[in-house]
Amino acid sequence: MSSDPEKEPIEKKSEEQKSSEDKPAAAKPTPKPAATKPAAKKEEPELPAFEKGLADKITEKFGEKTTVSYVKPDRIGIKVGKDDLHDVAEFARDVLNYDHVESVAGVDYPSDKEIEVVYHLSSYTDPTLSRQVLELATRAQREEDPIPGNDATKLKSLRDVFYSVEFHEREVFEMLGVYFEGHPDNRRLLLPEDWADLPPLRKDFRIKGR
Amino acid sequence: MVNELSEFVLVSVALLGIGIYGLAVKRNFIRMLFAVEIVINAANLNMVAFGRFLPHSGGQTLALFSIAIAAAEVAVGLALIIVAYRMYHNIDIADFRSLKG
Amino acid sequence: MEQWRLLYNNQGGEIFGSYLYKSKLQLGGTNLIKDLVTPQNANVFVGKLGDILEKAIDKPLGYAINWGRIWSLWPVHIETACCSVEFGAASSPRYDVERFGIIEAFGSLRQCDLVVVQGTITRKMAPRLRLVYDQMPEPKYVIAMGACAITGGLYFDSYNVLPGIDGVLPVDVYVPGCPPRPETLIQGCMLLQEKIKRMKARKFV
Amino acid sequence: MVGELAGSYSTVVLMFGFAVAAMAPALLISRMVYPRKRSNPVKFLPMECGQVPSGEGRTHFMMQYYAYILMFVIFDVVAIFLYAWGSTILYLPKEATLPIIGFLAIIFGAMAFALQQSGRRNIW
Amino acid sequence: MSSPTLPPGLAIQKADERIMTLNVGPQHPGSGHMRIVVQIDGDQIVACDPDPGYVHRGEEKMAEYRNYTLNVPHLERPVIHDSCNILYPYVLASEELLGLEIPERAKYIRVIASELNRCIYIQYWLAIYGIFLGHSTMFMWPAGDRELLIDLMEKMTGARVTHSYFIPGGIRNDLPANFEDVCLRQVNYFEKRIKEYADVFYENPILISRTANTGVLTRENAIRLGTTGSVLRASGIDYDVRKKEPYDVYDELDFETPVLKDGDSYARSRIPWLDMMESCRIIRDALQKMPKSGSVRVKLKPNPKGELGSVYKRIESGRGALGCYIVSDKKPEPYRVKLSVPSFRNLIAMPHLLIGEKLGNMPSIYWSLNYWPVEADR
Amino acid sequence: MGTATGIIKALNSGIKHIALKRFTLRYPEEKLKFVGDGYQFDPSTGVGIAGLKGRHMLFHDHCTGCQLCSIACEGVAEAIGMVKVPEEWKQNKKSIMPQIDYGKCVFCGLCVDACPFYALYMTNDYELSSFSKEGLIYTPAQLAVKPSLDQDVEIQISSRGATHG
Amino acid sequence: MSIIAPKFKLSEFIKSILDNIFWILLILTLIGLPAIQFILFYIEMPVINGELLTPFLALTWLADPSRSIPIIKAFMTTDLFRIAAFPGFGFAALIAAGTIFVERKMLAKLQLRVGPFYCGKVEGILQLMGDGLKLISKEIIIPAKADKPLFWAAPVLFVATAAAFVALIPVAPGWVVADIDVGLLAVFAVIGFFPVITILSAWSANSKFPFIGGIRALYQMVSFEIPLILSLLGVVILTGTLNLSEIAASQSSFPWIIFLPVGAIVFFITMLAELERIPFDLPEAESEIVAGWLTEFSGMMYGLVQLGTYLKLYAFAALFVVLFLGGWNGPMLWPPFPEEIITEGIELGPVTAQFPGLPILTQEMINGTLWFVLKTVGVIFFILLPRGVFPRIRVDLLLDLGWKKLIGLAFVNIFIALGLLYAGILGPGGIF
Amino acid sequence: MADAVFLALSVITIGSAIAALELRSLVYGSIALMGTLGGVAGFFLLLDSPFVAMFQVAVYIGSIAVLILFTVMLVKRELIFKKIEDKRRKFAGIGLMLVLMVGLGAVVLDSGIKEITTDEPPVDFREIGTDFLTYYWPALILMALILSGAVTGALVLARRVDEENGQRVK
Ligand code: SF4
Ligand code: SF4
Ligand code: SF4
Repeated sequence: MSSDPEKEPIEKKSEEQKSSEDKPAAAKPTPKPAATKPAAKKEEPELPAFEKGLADKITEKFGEKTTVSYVKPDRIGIKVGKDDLHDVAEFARDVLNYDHVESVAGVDYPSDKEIEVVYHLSSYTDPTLSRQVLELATRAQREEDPIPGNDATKLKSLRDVFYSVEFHEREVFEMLGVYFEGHPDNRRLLLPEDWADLPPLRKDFRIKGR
Repeated sequence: MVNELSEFVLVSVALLGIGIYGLAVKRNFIRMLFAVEIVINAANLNMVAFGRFLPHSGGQTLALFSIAIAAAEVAVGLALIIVAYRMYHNIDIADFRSLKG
Repeated sequence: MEQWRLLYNNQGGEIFGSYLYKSKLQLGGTNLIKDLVTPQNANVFVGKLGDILEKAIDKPLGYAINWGRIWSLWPVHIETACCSVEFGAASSPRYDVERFGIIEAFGSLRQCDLVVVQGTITRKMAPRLRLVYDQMPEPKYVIAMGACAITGGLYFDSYNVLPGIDGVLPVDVYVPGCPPRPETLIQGCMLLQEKIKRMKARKFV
Repeated sequence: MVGELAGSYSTVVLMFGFAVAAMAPALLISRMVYPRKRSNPVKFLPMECGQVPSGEGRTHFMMQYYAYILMFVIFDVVAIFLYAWGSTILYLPKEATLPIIGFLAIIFGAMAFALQQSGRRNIW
Repeated sequence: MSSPTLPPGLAIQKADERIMTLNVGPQHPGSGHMRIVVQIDGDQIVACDPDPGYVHRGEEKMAEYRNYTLNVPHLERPVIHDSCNILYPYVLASEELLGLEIPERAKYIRVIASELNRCIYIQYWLAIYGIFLGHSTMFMWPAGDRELLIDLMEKMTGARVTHSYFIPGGIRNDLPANFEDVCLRQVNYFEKRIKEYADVFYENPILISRTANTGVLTRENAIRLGTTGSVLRASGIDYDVRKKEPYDVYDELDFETPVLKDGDSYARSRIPWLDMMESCRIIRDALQKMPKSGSVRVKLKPNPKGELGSVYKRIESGRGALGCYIVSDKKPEPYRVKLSVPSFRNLIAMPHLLIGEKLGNMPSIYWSLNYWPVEADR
Repeated sequence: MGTATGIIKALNSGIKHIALKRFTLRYPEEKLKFVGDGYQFDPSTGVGIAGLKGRHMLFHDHCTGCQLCSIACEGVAEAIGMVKVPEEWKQNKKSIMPQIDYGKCVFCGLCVDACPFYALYMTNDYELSSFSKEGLIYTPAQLAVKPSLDQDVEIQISSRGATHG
Repeated sequence: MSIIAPKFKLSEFIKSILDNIFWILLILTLIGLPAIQFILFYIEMPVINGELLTPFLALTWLADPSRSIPIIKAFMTTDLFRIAAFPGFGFAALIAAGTIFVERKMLAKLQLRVGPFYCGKVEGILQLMGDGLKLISKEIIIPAKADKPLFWAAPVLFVATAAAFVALIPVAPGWVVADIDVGLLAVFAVIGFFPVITILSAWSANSKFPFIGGIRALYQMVSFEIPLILSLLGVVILTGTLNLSEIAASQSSFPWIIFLPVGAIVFFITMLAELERIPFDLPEAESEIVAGWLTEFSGMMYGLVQLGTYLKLYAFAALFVVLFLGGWNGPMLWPPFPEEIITEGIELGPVTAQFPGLPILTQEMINGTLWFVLKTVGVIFFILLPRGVFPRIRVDLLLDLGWKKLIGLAFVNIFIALGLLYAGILGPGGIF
Repeated sequence: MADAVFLALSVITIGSAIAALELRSLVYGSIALMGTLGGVAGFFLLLDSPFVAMFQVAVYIGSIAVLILFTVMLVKRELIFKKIEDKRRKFAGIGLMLVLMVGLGAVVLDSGIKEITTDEPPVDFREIGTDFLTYYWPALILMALILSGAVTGALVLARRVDEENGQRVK
């Protein structure tokens, strides 16, 4: 499987390179008959200041425990260790004013033997944050033969920090087998009651014919 | 047959007898209520019959009053049954002895 | 008293029957009833009568009843997936399936005679669909609406979708499309009417 | 003669009987005509939205509104009582309205109390 | 289902004999494609457990096996009557991953299509809302007027609802000849029609008495539960992605986003109606500002590969903010596609709103949450 | 009194609508008119031409049997299978052409986009219902038939409401 | 084992007889009737008016109007005719059927669509017949846990009660099935049966949704019965009678709705509620409780309940007409029957026919019926219209409406009537 | 004719009265009770008092029977049949009934009311109203008091008083 994770802690420099690579790639295939809008925002290579400030606040507070995976216009990606997730989330809520979770996505990385759970945080109350989405990623241990709920694939639930994760976490539990400790309602949500196979979004669950 | 008062009175007596029997034998509160209704109806029948045969409007008037009071009695009686049911989940008259302490 | 009780308990019938059967009605030395009322004779007789009756009653009555069934198809209100949007559109003022006597949004399944399987049947839904179908009164018809209901369609490789509903319900008409246009659905309903017309209403005799 | 008037009421009963006699055959014919297949025990389960039914079928009583039934029994009597008065008022002197005013006043009092009680949904 | 901070409703743990468990759905005229297990005490709902998943089709898994273009048809299926909008974040995100810049005319056409689709969605929603309230006319009128716009979409894209119109790199085909005139004509008539709904629906005293002050979602709870779209805006929070984080050309168009304060079912049902009028405005504006000619699609290489990384894009759909999160690993197929759908985000509010309400309010509250089960299940 | 006026307004609105024209398209008698002859695609510009996405139409004289349509459809619904055709064309050495199973097809038109030889288009034909699954499978010969359609009704808007006519 | 009756079981036997009774009857008629005629041919016929009554003569009687019309007339005065045909069941069922059809078409028109169209070639007029035939050939499912006798009886009783209600309605002067002194009270007595039947049928189905629907129906009917009763008291106060025919006759100069509009409105609203029509169709609210107390009814049972509902609708509309809109009163529209035909007869080709018994249907009666039907149709229109423009109301709102607002209004109406009476505007000293 | 009606009515009335008390199922018992009440209403009709008859039907079947049915369904638990009536009591009851019926019947037949017949026209129902408002008006007021008392009492009795901590009392 491909190695997105290895390069995950992208430093700012590589981020710059990446965005500078971005442009030619974007420009090349366009045949240019249409008058493309002068995308002024995307021209400057330096990082957007506001987003960087936010990311810095988190790194200041938690130091080594978190890594900033990327900072793009309106988007910040933070990687957190499994144990600090709760604290970071509380920090994001109380200090940074993020007030709800938009989505909780689980991504399976069998090559790393890990499952990543990504929380996308956003804010309704703080007008300065209305464009922002903070991506909190954390990783749980993955087992080859999962017994959902009864193996090491466990994380601490964020339900008491952000109530809105309730159903999302239920979904991640059944789709990837990540058990959320502290979640009151780790029940089946979408799949049939008699589902006995692997959690379907794991990469080793193959759908037929593929 | 219809022209004789005694026939109506006999039917009324029969109803009264059945009602008394029900009151005496049945231990279920609702059944007893049925029996009471039957007795009241026997009385009403008598009243209306006499009112018809000795032409007088009083018979019908009293029957009306009687029916109205029966309605009131049923309302209260059934409310009582509901209370008893809530308290004891049981409508056996025998168990109401326990109320006495 | 004893005999009567015998008559009506389980073996009573036998006694009663054989009493008739062995009765003393004799004519010219032969047991008339015994000879005439043999199972074969009875069958022949009933068969003849049946032929006559079928001509006289079955055809016209069957025609009338089928005619009623054709013009009064009430679909059961079971939405299984996104095709229900177009099913709704089919009863909208633009396509108005009530012209054909099809009333949508009908309350209880006990009064319905048509299951329009509106799209994807997932594994979770399949038993419920079957239960709904089972609980409907006879006669009942099934229209498979949309690619998903016919073969699984887009979701031919999905882990939670049945490859078509043939295994679950006996389908009468297939309406392809994703979702089918309401016109196609109406055409499907007309095909179903065609089919009902050709069906035997019921053998009455 | 006793029982003369009853004749005109018999037609109501006859109408009732006629409707029964006319409609019961519809059910009977239906019973003869409808197709019978090998029946499936599932079919005769109570209908519950495509779910196998569970629990008791007769437990819903909406006790929040029970008061209204109790009130109905009483006020039905009252309402029909008023007809005895309403149908004779043309033949009565005006003073005869006074008792009914008193009657209504008392009933209004009871009704106000009853409505107030039945409005308190949480005590039922 | 109860929580410490929410109003607990009638928290009854022990099974009382007055309590009846009712399955609402999956075959129920008032449930849609899901099941809600409610427990009622007389007329009051004391517990509620939504059970979605009857249309769970594994879209996210399937998306991992198809390339960026071929993902288009099945990713729009969750909300076929809002199919442009559900494709929108996916298309935006994959364009960022593939590094494409799409032509200006395509952007305008996308906005027009997406607004038309929003109206189509809301009209269908309104139609079902009418049915849920026992108002058959309010099913028929929106369902009929919706066809005016469906007719437009059909002229534009060739399909009634499943358009497969947006594609990474632009749109599939240009507008047909004299589309602008027809569009203006029908949108104007449409706007006239939806104003007719006021008398029989939105200002109908029976409807108001039935929906006002029921299922009140307070501002705090709306934020805390992370609801979105009309549910959020009905609770007094002005948040619309079109305004807050304009994508494509929304920043050049002139429109407003309606907000109401009450947070009850009535407000939640009124917001979409107001939205539709704004949509008509946007469409007219966009038709005017649109470049009259030009390319509409960037030609792609076969099997384009996305670059390494992840993208999260969101747009405002008919139901609320719709996010798409794509992880790519330099393969023609995305590594992971996650749709963060508004229906699923609003579902969480259902138990909280239903508990303590009357049974008769269940359909109206349920449907006023702007919940489309197929989308939530994906 | 607000209630009373509201109720009267609603009744009035209802009665007003009785006078409006009906919107219904009487389908089996009238059929909608569409833009063009169906969805088509121009590989040279890479942009489609608007039209209804109905049943496909295959031009046997253009099809090369290159299977690109089939490959495209594999990612969508696996509706296209390549079958041998009895006829012989010089551009089609293998004599294989697409056969479409409308029980699977979702009318997305991506196969049309994929065909580089102007051989596969879509038409305005949508009346495809059938009694059996086999009836939904269209062979190349069937696909070559141009449907004969009389579709001529459009939405008209007048002062008394929208109609089809 | 016996051949004739293997495993004889009485219940099975009776069931099979029941199943085949139709065919037995048919064979009897096909074979029996000719046989009877055959026998009749041989036996001596009675002598009437000095003529031997042969079958041929009987036929000529049928053809001769002067002879057959008195017979028809005599037949028309019998109770049977009244019950089965004209003011009774047949007439009401006809209007009920018309109502169903008109409802569907009108609702469709209001919703800008066509409605039933293809069934029966012309505008779908045979739609109802199609539905009826379908329903009659549909399986009837009795839930396993149901209380079977009650479940079977409920639909029939429902129709029968509605029919008994119809029997009380005077259609034209003298044309009423049951002319009762206390007709209005009898109406209340009959209405009182509906809640009982509803709750019994709901209980007998032993299923959740019917029971919820039944309880709702009970509450609803019960709550609206009191405003219903009270709202009619005004009319009774002013007319001093409980006889519906007299009430209708008392409105020859003006209908009561002019003086008692409040009562009329209250009665109209309660009528909608008693009929379980939108906006008060809570017992059948399909989005909440599937189909309410009708949920478990299938096939013809459902058809019967629908028939009963529409009979009830007709009866209520007619009651409204009788009480508030003047019943059959209206200007003479129908021309009188030509005098000459009665006295001189009419030339039919070579025959001159005399009509001694004519006219069967008097001018008043036809005119009255005409007005009555016109008014009833008008009222039915207004009963149907809310279905198009109102959503369903909620239980608690409904009960509040019934118990607080409507009862209050009904008392207001009573006091208006009293005031009118004591002010001398109406009543013995007034203009009436 | 009227005699036959009378006989049929007596059979219905007495039969359903017995059924009301003896049928196992309480719901059917209530239906039988409705039969009794309807039969008595029929007797009232035979006795030319239609007002009372209709009042009887409207009140007894229209409302009291509804209330009884509702309550019967509400408390329909098996507990109702927990206690089986003992045989001795039952026979004693039957004996008492027979004694009562025979005794009273004998008294009635003996007392000479057998001769009472009448040919006079029946009392018009309007006289009831007149009675109410003139001679019996104190009774009317008393009636109002009783009815108000009944509704108040029934409501107070039947309501479910909440305990302080919000727990429900069964
Ligand atoms: S056929 Fe298409 S529209 Fe219908 S359910 Fe399947 S995916 Fe949805
Ligand atoms: S339209 Fe789509 S589904 Fe149909 S054959 Fe072409 S690619 Fe396959
Ligand atoms: S139709 Fe087009 S893509 Fe398909 S095989 Fe023929 S030439 Fe190739």
